[in-house]
Amino acid sequence: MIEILISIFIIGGCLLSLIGSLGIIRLKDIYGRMHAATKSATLGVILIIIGTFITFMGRGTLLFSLFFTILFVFLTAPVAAMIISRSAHRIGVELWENTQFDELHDSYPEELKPERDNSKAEEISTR
Amino acid sequence: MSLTLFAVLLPFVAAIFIPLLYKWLRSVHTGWFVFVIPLVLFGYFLTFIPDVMNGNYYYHSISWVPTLGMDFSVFIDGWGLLFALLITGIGFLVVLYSIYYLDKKREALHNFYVYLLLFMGAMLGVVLSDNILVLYVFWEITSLSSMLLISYWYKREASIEGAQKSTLITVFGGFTMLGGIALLSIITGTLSIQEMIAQADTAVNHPYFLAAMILILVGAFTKSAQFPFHIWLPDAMEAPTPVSAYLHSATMVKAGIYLVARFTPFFGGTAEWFWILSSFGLITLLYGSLSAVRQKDLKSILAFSTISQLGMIMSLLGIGSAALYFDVPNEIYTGAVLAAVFHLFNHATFKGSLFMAAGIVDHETGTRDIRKLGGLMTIMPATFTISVIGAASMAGLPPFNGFLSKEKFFMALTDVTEYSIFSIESAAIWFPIVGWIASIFTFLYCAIFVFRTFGGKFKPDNFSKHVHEAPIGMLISPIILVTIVVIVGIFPNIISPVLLEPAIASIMQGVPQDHPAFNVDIYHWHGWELELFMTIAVVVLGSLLYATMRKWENFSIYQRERDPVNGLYDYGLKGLVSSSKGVTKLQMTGRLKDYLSFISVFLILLVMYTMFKFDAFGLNLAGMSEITVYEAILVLFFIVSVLAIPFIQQRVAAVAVLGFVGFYIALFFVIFRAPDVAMTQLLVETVVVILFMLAFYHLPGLRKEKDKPTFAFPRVMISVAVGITVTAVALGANAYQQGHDLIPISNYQVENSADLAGGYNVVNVVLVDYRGLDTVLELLVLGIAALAVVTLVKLRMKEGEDL
Amino acid sequence: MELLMSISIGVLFMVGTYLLLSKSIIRVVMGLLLLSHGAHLLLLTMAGLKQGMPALVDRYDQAFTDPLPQALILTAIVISFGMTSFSLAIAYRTYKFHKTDNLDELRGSNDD
Amino acid sequence: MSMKWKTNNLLFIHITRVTAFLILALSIYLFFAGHNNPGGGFIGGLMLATSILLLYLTFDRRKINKMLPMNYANWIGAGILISLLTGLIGTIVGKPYLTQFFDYFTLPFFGEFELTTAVLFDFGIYLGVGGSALIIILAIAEDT
Amino acid sequence: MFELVMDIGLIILSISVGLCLIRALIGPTTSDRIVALDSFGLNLIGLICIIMIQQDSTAYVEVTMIIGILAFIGSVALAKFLERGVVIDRDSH
Amino acid sequence: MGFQFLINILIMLLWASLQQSYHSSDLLIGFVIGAIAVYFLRGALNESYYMKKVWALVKLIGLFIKELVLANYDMVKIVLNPRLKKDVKPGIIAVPTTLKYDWEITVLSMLVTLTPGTLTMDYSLDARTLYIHSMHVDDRQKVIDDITNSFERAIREVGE
Amino acid sequence: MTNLVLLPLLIPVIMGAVLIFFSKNEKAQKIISGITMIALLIGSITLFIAVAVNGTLVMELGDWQPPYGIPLVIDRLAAFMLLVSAIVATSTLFFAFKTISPIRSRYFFYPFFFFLLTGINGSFMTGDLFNLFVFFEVMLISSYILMAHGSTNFQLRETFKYFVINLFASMLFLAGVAYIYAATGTLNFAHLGVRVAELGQDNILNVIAVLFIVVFGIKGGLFPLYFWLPRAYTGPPTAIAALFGGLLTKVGLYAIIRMFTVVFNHDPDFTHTVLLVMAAFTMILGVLGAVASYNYKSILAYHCISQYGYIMMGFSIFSPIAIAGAIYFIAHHSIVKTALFQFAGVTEKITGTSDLKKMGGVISSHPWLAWLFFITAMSLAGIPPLAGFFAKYPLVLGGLEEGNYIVVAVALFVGLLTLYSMIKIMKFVYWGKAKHDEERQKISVRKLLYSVAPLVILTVVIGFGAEPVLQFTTEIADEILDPTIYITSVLGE
Ligand code: NA
Ligand code: NA
Repeated sequence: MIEILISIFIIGGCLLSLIGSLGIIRLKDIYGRMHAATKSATLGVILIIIGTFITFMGRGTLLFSLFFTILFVFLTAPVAAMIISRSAHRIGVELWENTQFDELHDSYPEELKPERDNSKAEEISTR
Repeated sequence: MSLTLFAVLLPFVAAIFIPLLYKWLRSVHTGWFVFVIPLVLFGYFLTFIPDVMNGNYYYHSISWVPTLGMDFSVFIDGWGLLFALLITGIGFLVVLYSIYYLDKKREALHNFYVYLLLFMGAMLGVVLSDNILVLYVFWEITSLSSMLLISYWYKREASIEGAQKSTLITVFGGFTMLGGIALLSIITGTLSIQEMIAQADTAVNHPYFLAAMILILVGAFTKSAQFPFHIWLPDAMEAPTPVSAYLHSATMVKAGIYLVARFTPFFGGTAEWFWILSSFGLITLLYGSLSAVRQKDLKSILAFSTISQLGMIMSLLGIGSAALYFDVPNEIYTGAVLAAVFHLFNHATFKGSLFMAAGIVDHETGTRDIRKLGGLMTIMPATFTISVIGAASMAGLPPFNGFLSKEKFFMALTDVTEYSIFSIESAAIWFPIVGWIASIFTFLYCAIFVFRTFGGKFKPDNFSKHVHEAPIGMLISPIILVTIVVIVGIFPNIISPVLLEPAIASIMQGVPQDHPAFNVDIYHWHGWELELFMTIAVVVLGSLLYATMRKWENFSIYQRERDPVNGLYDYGLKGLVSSSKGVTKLQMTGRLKDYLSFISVFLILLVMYTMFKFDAFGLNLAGMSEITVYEAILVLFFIVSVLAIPFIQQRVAAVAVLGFVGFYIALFFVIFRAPDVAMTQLLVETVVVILFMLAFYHLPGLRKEKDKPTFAFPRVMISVAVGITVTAVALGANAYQQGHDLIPISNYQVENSADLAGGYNVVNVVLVDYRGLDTVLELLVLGIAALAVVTLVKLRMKEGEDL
Repeated sequence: MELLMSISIGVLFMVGTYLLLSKSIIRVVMGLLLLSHGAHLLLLTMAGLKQGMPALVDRYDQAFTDPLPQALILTAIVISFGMTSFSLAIAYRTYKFHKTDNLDELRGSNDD
Repeated sequence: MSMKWKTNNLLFIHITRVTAFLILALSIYLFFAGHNNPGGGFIGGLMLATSILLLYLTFDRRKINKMLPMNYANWIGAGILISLLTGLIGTIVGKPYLTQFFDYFTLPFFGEFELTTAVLFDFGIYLGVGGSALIIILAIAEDT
Repeated sequence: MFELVMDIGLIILSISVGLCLIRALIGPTTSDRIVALDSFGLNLIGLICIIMIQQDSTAYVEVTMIIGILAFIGSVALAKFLERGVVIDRDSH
Repeated sequence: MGFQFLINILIMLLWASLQQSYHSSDLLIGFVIGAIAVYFLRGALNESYYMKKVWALVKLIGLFIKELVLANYDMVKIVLNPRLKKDVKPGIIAVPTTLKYDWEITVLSMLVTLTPGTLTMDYSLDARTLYIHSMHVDDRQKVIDDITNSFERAIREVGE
Repeated sequence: MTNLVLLPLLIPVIMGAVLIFFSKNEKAQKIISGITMIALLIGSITLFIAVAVNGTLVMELGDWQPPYGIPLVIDRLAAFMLLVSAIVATSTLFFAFKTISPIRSRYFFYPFFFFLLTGINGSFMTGDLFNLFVFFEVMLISSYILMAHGSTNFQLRETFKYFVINLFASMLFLAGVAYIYAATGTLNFAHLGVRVAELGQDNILNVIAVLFIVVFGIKGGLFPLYFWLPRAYTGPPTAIAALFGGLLTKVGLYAIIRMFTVVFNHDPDFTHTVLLVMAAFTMILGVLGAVASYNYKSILAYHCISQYGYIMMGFSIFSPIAIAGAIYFIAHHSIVKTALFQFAGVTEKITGTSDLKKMGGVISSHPWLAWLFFITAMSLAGIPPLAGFFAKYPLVLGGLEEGNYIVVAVALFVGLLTLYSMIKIMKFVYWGKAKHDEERQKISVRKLLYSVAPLVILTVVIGFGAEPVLQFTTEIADEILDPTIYITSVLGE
């Protein structure tokens, strides 16, 4: 019985992780991929950890420290998402053509507004 | 230490004090202190004569480097004593001469006399050592001191070049000889020359015998300036004249002769020994005399003359060695040896005096160029007289000692035609012909030497200084020498029982001492024998050539002073340097990738060759752990990511992928049950990624790589081969492991970790306990690296800011 | 599994060597990094893979995996870390003063 | 830098304040755990460096240098010395160098615990590795 | 059965990891690669958890924590470098 | 001070959980280590925080978990959607917030990121405007309202 | 008694670490370094005597019986090497005191120096293969930074190459450790010796053996693996170049000697022939580089290579006399090459260059320098009765005894070329007309010669007094040719 529960958690988590990765592949711009990475992968890993916790609980070990992994993931995922996407935006990584509007770009000071060109994205900042 | 040993070392000991004496007693010419030493030694060695005359020898030995069989042993027999007397006798004369020759104010006398004493001691060591390796030690010191003396005026280009050339050639010979010595010691199991000689009968059959002979001879030939090694000697004339007189005519150049004679009992009696010595000797004789004629420099004439005379002695030793072929020798064969020994002595006297005369001319006129000289007969009568006597003796004219030995020489050459050994028949006729032609030219250059210098008109404009006769001090030594020339010329038998007979006895060892062949009785009149006609013909033809000199002295061959063999040396040296440059440039390209390519190719070839040779390939799939599906997927992607790295053109991207690779590896560590390693890997990998980023601040972006087409393919091939090699050896080692059930040492560590080390994490226990040293050292490495980074980043010095 | 790992190690050595033969300083440094990965994995692989539990000897009463290579790898990793740091520092300093990261231009004259 | 981005790093700063401490605690834990569980001086030391690195990443050098005015070079020296000198304990009692000692003690309230020289040894490693990693990072970072 | 589920989970995650890798390789921008790396870290945690179950060993708990932290720090450092050209600022920004 | 205390407790728990033993001794050691850590790094903490409304927090967490699950459902829909181009219309919008404290904004931006369709990308310099990337910006105002109505309110409750 | 073993290891490493704390105080660093160095010298001498009298000393670190822990093993060979190391290092340190700029001491020059020494000494002492790797790394990382210390363009460029090549070698070393652990399950030299003997040295074991030839060959500067060496040795401060030239590369050679006596001694027909061929090429190509070069230090560096060839030749001939010669050669070369590099430095101070073509006539302004150089150079060229001769002759003799004619011929020819390039230096630098100006002619270098003169005296002394040294190296040769001695002293009966 408990094994079924664990299996659900684990497989669910795995599938979510897979969805996240698929999103990273399928979605058309970095910002969309960022969504996939932060949401699906995060929940995916949390589910797996819970499954693991239960497993070891069943075997007689209370692995509370696993929850610290969850804590770390929770704390860091949004920060990473923010910093990565912000940096991408600032160096001019292209937005998907479907993107409706870009108010962040509008807020940039004129002299710093990047040209949106993937091929030049890395060079801009490091020159 | 016995007195004899000390006698050999005395010059060295004295040499230590010379600089001090020079410094403290500037007002006295340092030469006076030096003078005493050879004089005392000469006297000392004279005391050995009675004993040695009676066929005894003196031997004393102390152990020096027994591990190598080196004993510092003094062995004095007739042959050695003759040399010891020459060295010390000519030695004090030369020092005396030098006192007047070298100005005490202008010259660095402390250097000069240190070198000279160094040489003297070394030369004594060469001729008195029974241990061949010790002999070799002294032998090389003579080369070295010769170099120092030639380069004495080190600011002159020619001196330096001459020093270099003489050293290279003589030390080349020396090193070759060292090989021969090693072979001799292998053949005979001893380093004592006398013990070797005792084994001569059996040694001749040893496979190394011939090789040892040739190697030893190369040493002797270079030292004694035999063709084609002779070229160093004329250039050595850059040394101050006392040196030329001493080293480069009387003593050092005869070290080769000494050695050949010393080894005659060992090598003699074989066809090779006979042929090599006699043919090289005769060629040198002829070549030297022909070359001497062309020279315009007094000392050069004498140098080539020395070469020629050394060749003559060498050929005589060769011819004489035939005596040892027979169990019972007869006079025919030993006569040559007598001629050799006698001429050796004579040459030392007349050539010494001639060099001193040439030095006087040089000293007083400032030049040695015979084209500038002339008419000095009246201005320098004493010098003239010395020169005439010396030259006449050298030319083989009676009643001087040179005549006697030259006669003996002719006799030996004509005797060869009667030999019937060593398949000599067809060649024998060349021996007297060559000797005779050479003698004609000898006569000729002697004439040139005397008459071009002292005859003709005196041309004061040619000289930078006022020309007058030398001071008496400078004349004493040459006068003593020509006196000997004359006395021995008239009364040869004064020296023959005293010096010559014991010497010949040493060379002809194994031949019964009371044999009539040893009765050295030198007399002037042999009757109207062939030798006398040859001498007369020499005088006639020589005079004729000198008389017609104006006719042929414009021939281009006569004009060319420089010995063509030098071309070989120059070409060789130039070729050496340029080919060295070529070879070095080829490998030391300065390109890291070349170096790594060479290293990798070597690695691949060597390892793969060994794999094939020892059939070390192996693949034991059964013994391996299973592969699960997900692992296969992981490995597949891992390989893809690694393979992708070279293709990435953006540096941050490349580092990101490197991070992937690092994290993958951490995952592998987890899969393979290494949690500590996995954690370390993760931490390190992250910090490394950050370090890359930090460094990128300073670094440029990646550029697309374009190898030259010639390198692109090898690069791939080398890389692939390295990969294959590593994998192949890994699989081989794994299969080997499966095949041998060895218990690894870690079993013990696992079993005892908890009980003996109080830790349950065996990896950590291994780190801090079993292998604590590794761990603290690894910290040390990291710490040094950290300090190194700080240093690299913060310290920047200019080239040459300190040493 | 040893087979797969051996191949992976070969690939790491291959690509590492390939990068070492590059003209670009930074690629060389990356090559070194890959080589060190290869060497570390090799240490582990050669001891035999997946035989027993992690060597934490209080928890299980069964076979343990060989801890010695793991300790060696740990040491090697830390050393490699130091070396990589050094290589980065010297790489960028070299670039900075020579104004080039092209190793072909860093040959030096022949007689210095 | 040519770019003059003004940035509000609110989220990052707040999260760092929490995580840096957690990492530091984790580092200490891993150090102590090492003898019986995965961890040890190296890992702990690197974690220590990581936690301080995170501070540097989030804030700036001036601020952190002021907050943690450390001479990391001395950490290295001290770390090496501690490890090396711990090894000498053995030689005093006639055992070979680097012999480690351990014993189990029981204290009221704390229960049974283990005292071992290996921990002291490992502490040297901890300190040295932490100092080394930091000094490397900071040296390159400061070269601007 | 339970074993099989775990195996399937591992396979799914391996593929997931592979997808991240593909994104890292094809880019096109470095930012994409960083996203992939970040996500890769999370997947790795999942993988290790399942491996823990499979090996029946709790030895890797700390590993998962460390990955959580380090993937974060790595991604942030990369992103910060992209954005500002430096990883550690000299002064406040 | 409370914030520091929170961290201290967190560290203590971390310690204990790592030890996998929850005896008083472990908690004590954990607490001491936490205290040391906090003391050591106290310079980085210059704000104080008083924990008040645990219940509000629980509610916030509940809301968050709900949103997180929804977010993933949303993500699955997007990722598996064969007609991405037609159905997904992303954009970056500026969302002003009325929250006062920095920590509140911090939490808000975290929650935004972890919940459906939205991702915090940047702040304005005063941090009172969030720039949010949303996968569905058909109705810009609705996105803003969702955030202000649900999260902001829940956070404010915890904060007051 | 056994604690003596620790001295050559702990003195430099502890004091090196202590010196880190004094990085801002140059004077304190010098005082501490000087005292440390002398203590190390005394320690090494004491240890040497102890080992010479009592035989091999073994310390089982951590009280773990071999092969489970790491043993420090000082047999005669190791004690000898340690003594040579201390002598050379002492001379260089005191030379460094007078030559290096004070700013260097702020950047850990002295700690690096002692850490380098730690690595070198440790490599001589360790009885464990992996520990040898670690000591190598200690030595190498110190050498990298000392080589680059000061960061001139030249240094950075050449250090980078040196670094990469050596790191490549280190990775191969690790690979070798991995393979050998797979094949034998142990890392302890003595235990490896036992196991290889049991297993029979063929198949993969020979492959591993040649892999180690490559690894140590790179570190030891053998053909065709030495490319990093010549320029790397010309860039760093003179004191360091001297230490490198005298000592550093010997460690690689030592490792070969250790490895191929204790462990891989069962198939010398194969392994030692490989080494012999490499040695021959090393000798000749090294000396050709010297012939081609016109840079003082560079000539010396190239000679290092050819001399390593000699040492390897002696070892790979594998007869007692040749090995005794090779070990004598190590001592000889260490002393002589250290001195020569210092002469190069002193000469550079006078002339301001190390380009031969820009120098001349130094003998007239600095006769003592020239004479000391001359003696040393002649020793290098193997002119008797200086040490070089006694190093060379056993190789020649041994080589001929074993029938290796070609390599003996090469050795003798290379000796001649060595002489040639020493005369070249004499010719260009010391003889001829002075090219350095009046001011430079007045530079006093007397103080600089104080640290090198003892080395010159030593090369004379161990030449004239070759017997005790040769006797000792013969004992060493006998000892290492019978690996059971080493094995039983480590593992017990
Ligand atoms: Na040489
Ligand atoms: Na030589």
